[in-house]
Amino acid sequence: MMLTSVFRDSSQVTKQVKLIQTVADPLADKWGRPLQIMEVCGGHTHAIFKFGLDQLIPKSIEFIHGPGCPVCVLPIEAIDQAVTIAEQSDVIFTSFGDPLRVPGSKKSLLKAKAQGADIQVLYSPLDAIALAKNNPDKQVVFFAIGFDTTMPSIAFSLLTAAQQGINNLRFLCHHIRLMPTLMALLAGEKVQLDGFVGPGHVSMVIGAHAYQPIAKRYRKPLVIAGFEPVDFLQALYQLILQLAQGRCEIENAYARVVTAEGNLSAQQAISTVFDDGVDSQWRGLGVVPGSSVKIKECYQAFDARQLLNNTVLSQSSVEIKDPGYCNAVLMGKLKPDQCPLFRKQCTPENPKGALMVSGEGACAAYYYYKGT
Amino acid sequence: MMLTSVFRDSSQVTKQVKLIQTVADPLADKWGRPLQIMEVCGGHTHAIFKFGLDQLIPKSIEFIHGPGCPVCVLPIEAIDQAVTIAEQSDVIFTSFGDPLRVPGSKKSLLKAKAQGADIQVLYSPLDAIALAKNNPDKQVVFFAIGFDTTMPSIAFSLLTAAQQGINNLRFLCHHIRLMPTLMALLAGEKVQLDGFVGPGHVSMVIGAHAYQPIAKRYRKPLVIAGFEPVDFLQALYQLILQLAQGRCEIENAYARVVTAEGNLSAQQAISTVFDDGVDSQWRGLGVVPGSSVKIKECYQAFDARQLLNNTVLSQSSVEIKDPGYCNAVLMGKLKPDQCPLFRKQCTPENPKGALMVSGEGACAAYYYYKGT
Amino acid sequence: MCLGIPAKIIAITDLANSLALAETAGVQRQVSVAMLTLKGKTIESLVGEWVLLHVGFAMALINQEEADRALDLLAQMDPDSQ
Amino acid sequence: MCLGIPAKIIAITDLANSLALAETAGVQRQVSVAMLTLKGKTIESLVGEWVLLHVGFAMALINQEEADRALDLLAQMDPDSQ
Amino acid sequence: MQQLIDEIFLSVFDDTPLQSQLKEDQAQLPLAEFTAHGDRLAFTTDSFVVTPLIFPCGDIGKLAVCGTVNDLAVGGAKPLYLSAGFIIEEGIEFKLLESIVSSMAKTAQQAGVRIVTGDTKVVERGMADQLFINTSGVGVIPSRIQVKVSAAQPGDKILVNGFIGDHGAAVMLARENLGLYSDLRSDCAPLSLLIHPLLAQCPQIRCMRDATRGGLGVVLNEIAKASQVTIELFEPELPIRPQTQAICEILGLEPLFLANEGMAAFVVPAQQVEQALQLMQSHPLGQQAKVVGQVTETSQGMVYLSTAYGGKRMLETPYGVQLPRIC
Amino acid sequence: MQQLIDEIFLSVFDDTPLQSQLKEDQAQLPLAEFTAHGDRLAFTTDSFVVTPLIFPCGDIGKLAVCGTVNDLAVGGAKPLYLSAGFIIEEGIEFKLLESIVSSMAKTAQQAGVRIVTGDTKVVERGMADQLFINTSGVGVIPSRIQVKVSAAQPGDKILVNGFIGDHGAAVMLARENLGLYSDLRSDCAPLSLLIHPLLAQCPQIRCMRDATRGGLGVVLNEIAKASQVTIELFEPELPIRPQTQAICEILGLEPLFLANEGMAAFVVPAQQVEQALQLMQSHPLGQQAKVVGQVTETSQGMVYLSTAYGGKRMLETPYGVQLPRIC
Ligand code: SF4
Ligand code: SF4
Ligand SMILES: [Mg+2]
Ligand SMILES: [Mg+2]
Ligand SMILES: [Mg+2]
Ligand SMILES: [Mg+2]
Ligand SMILES: [Mg+2]
Ligand SMILES: [Mg+2]
Ligand SMILES: [Mg+2]
Ligand SMILES: [Mg+2]
Ligand SMILES: [Mg+2]
Ligand SMILES: [Mg+2]
Repeated sequence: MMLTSVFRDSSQVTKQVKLIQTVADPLADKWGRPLQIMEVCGGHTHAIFKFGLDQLIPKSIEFIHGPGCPVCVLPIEAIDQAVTIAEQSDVIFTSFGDPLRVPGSKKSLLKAKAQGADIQVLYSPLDAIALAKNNPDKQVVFFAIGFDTTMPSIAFSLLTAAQQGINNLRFLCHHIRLMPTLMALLAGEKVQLDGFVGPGHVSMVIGAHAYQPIAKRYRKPLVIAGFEPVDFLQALYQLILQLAQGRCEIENAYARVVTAEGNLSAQQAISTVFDDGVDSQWRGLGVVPGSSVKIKECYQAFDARQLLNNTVLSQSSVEIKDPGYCNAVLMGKLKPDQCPLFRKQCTPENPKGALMVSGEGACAAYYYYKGT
Repeated sequence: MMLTSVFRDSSQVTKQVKLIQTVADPLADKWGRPLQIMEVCGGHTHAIFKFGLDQLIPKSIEFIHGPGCPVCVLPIEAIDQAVTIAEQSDVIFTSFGDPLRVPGSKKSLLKAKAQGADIQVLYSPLDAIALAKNNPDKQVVFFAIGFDTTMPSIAFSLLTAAQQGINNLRFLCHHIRLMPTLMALLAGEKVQLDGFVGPGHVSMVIGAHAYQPIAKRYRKPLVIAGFEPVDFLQALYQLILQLAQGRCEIENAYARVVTAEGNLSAQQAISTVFDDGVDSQWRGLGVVPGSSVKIKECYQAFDARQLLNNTVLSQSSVEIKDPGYCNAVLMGKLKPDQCPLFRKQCTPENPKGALMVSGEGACAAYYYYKGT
Repeated sequence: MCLGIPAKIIAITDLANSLALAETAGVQRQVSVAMLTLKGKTIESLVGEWVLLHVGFAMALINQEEADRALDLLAQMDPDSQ
Repeated sequence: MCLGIPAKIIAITDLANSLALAETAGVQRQVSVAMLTLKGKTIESLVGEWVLLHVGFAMALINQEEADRALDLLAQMDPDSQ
Repeated sequence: MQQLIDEIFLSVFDDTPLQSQLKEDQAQLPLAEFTAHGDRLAFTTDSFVVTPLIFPCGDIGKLAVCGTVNDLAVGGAKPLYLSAGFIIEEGIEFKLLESIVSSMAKTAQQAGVRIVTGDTKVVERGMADQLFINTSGVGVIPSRIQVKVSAAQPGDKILVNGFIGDHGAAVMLARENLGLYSDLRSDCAPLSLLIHPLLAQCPQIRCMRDATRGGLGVVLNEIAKASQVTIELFEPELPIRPQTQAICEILGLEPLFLANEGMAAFVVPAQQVEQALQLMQSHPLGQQAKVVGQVTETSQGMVYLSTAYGGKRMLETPYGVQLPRIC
Repeated sequence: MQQLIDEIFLSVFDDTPLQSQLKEDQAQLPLAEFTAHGDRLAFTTDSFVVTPLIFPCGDIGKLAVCGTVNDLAVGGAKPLYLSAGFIIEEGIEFKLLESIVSSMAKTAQQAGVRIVTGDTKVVERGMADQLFINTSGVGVIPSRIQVKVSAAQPGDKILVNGFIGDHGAAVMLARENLGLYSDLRSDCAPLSLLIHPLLAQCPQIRCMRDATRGGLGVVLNEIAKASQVTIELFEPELPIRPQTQAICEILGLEPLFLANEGMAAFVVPAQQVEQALQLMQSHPLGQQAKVVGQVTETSQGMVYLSTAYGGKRMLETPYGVQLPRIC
């Protein structure tokens, strides 16, 4: 991976860490507190721990792990819907691997599979189209989750199915949009933070320009970062520099992939298929206005919720509350390992909260990578 | 089995063998040839070898093993129909164990089962009714074979299903009637025989009186026998006595089970459900006029042939001919072990002819019980 | 052909549908007695009777008198006196 | 979130449906290039280009000039001169 | 799933050395323990796939221990150690698994063997029939013992230690939708308990074989062919329970081809028959022991039955499994 | 079916003693052969349930032989004899079965072990996933060899003999509908061929473990916990093929938790590391051998990685199998 290895170079990393320290330490000194940086994206949380960057970055910088894991925030109700559909005898239920372990109110998809439901892990929604063609007497359902990065692929696959007259493929969509989620976070004003490391792959779709309200309205700088150590540190350095220089801008430190306007075809696929601005309740976040989408009226035939017609998911059963700690972690008030449930009642095998659910969750990252 | 053991008493057997010899030997001497006795029923063929009676009965008596195995004579087409239906995905195909190994033109039912068809062995057609009730979204098909003994149970089960409004149970009927088969045998006049040991359990249904045409029209004596050694030998003794005394009557040596008129309810069940007198082609026998039945028009909903609607079983595929030897064995012209294919090309694992197919067949009995 | 086995009716399990429990040497099964010719007897009176079973149906009442008669006949036969 | 991986387009497999074969370090998969912004280029001309893959779709052309620029920038940075 | 399973196995085997051995990829067993008892290692394996998992008087766990213990014992070996390999269908009830594993532990204890190495694999739902168990076993054969399947000689007697066909009949009734019920129970038992004292007294026993799949009929055919002799069975002497007999008559089966799991055929030289019979009959696993046949002559290898009436019939190995039939 | 199967097995194993042993219910093996080589019997079992049955550069048959040979070898034993238990789904293609069985025979020959006892069971269609194989194995451990999983000590080095994760990645690509293709091949191999000469020269090796299910990460955690030590892995030193690395990045997997079938972890005292490394690298199965870590201190038992950048991260045993993910 020619393009990757140069962005993993360790001498480069050493240099960058030194640069960051040179800027951050005096600034934190001046402010009398560490700089509070939110890495929005679970992928960055993961990279920080996987590459051991947490131990390299000066103490003058503190990370607040953002809400950027679409699996962690998936509401219990979404899993219950998925299980209900997957257990229908004529359904082949397909999904990315990520949500399979997430507990529903009764069971996870993995448990449903163990009990006999036909659940298959796919790498791409394109493969669900092929599966539907090869199984004309089955209903194929694809569990569509993910941020703005994944939505275009789902939308495009749905449009392809429509074009090809495939009538046995449906999508169960629980997408979450990044910008409304960030805006809600900032609007809540509960979080003390100085700036953002912006998510590289969401940005590839929505474009760097999309973040302007963050800088304009909330006066927070944001630098878009790739996922290699050198990428991340470069963005962090640029962010710290902005703070030191009192600037507040949207910068793009991942320009080889991210453009200002983003991927226009992808944006168009989204707006063709989905109605925008749906309020939605997320695990650990609560109701976030306008944070989700739904399939447009004209594509209702492809909405898997139709298969839930007569199923009333009992309200009481979905009333499983997150412990309050998760929210505190999301707001930067607690580190994962400061949560009293962490590694005790709450483990990846038996997660009590959203952030332990997926490998991308901040608590799971602490669990696997930080040790006792 | 209080009622059975006394009819297996070995001192009784010894006495009976002696009695038979006393009558048979002089008679054969007089005629200058052994007495040719046909035991019609495969159950008797089986008993003769199982109890080793073949070695006790004097050489002055020769058995001709009759056509009395409904599995052996089952045409290849019947198996092909069964396989075709069993392989339909919504069918639970049920059957007595007997026909499962019988080769069709492409495969046996056992092979179809190995390839994934849902085929279940039942002891009673009553159990097929229960199965149909418990599997309302499946078509349950019962493979109905057998002589007059079995037909009433099939007819009664069909009537029960009709009464109870069960609409997912069907019968694939390939019944063979005894009397038309015997009459055809006698009409052909190819068989040199002196008298019949009559089948006990068919007689229980049709009654002893049903055999009168054999005595009247064809001048052959017949004695109905049970299946225990003492039963069989008693009947044989009575038959030899008739021959010695020049009588030609229908006698009943199994009167604890068989009456003159037979089981009238059973006969009525048959005539309610089945149309009589259907010509049919049997393996090893050829076309036997009036030897079969078909489900009456008004019960067509229960006829599994409906499931064959659009399936044309290719004629060429069912044109697998029996080797001529089987017919010669059936006509008493060859003993099974005189057939050149016996135990060489023709074995229970790979039967070349009808009589090797079922454990009741004469060739299979020789194979298993007589050794090399 | 046509395996048949003697069994004793030990209980009536479903009068309406003529189902009974039959036993042979400690082996039991529910069978139909609907096709037995009862000659005026009630189904309940079958309990204790021996029947001849085939594929789950009682196809004949076993006639004990006829059985005894056959055994008597056998006892009287003497090959040495013939 | 949103795993993405650079891959090189090595062949167009289905022009009508914008499907191409992409390779990363000897691992290949058929991907859709339908959502790439081609800026006047033909799909055929993608062969040899690097793209960023997500769930079977090429979501961005990787801009080699920008990559080089970033690397140059890094090379120029010197913590000791700051 | 894997973790829960490991817990079950550890909790049940905790009085055996499995716990510590499980940490290693292999059990390590002092060879001195083997050489103290004999000069040959006996080594055998069997997989168990019985349906249903629990049947009258036994379960797949008991069966898996007995089956391998018996295959060692009939070779004249003192069974010492077993391995246990589990293939588990995802979604099996843990209570069921637990009871089966604890039945294994109990049976192993009874049989005086230790389960020292194991493996569990979980396969997806629909990819196995609930549970399969493989056991392999090692034991040691005393120097003076030389039993082998090819050692039968004319004049030898054939003994069995118990009723014929009970296991096969009981499992068939538990498995199939035949609507038949009886109080018949599997004879599943560790025969080493019987064979060990027997061999001590009658070391000249020619050969033994547990009459599992295929039943006594197949086992005797194997002995006859391996030894190149003819075996005669006395049909009236065959110990068959009335229930087993009745099931066979109802379904048209041959009891000699039904499986047994606690019954073996013993080929014993004539001069030791009395002693062997007495020893067997005085043991709980041999109370029904009987002389059921004899080796009559050298031949290509065949088995026949002498009937009660002085007739004979051959006992050929049947083709395929027995199916219930109506004619 | 059974008969056809028996024919396959006999025809394929006919240059091994299985033919004659198959007549018996157990293999009988002279104990003298064991005592000539050592003082402990090693005994192990594994069931193999891999899907698909044939994968790049291997199949379930080769795997079943290598897996058990390797579990004996990592105990320091010379593998001698194997058992083979087959559970076969009715309707399997005979050609497939034949090729798998002949692959077993070939692998056994390469590994210098003999398959001496076996069992086949056929289950109904839908009751198994084509074919499962259990192999158990016995071998002998030389007196001077004392490897055990609890023997790692601070100062010891961790070596591996080859690339990490190839088997797991290759099988995942062959199994799942992921649409990914590569020329990656399973590393499946009988490690006894490497370990035997290695132990002869470096008998002080503390412990070895083949990094099968759970991969190197799990195996090292087991060693760390059993030995109550901390193990440090040098991340930049881990030998990972670019294809394996790419598959892991595409699917969000950790190569340290992918299965291997011809790669083991070796814990070697510092003073023997050079010699061990040279020996391994000069052997075909150890060409990629590397020192990948060290035992740093006594502890409750933990494993961490030192990253290329001087950071550390813990390597915890993951919960459940790894699933391909998008985020
Ligand atoms: S440890 Fe569990 S309960 Fe605590 S914050 Fe993390 S996810 Fe929530
Ligand atoms: S041996 Fe075979 S071919 Fe010959 S008569 Fe008998 S069934 Fe027919
Ligand atoms: Mg065995
Ligand atoms: Mg065995
Ligand atoms: Mg055995
Ligand atoms: Mg194992
Ligand atoms: Mg199952
Ligand atoms: Mg093992
Ligand atoms: Mg192993
Ligand atoms: Mg191992
Ligand atoms: Mg076996
Ligand atoms: Mg399968």
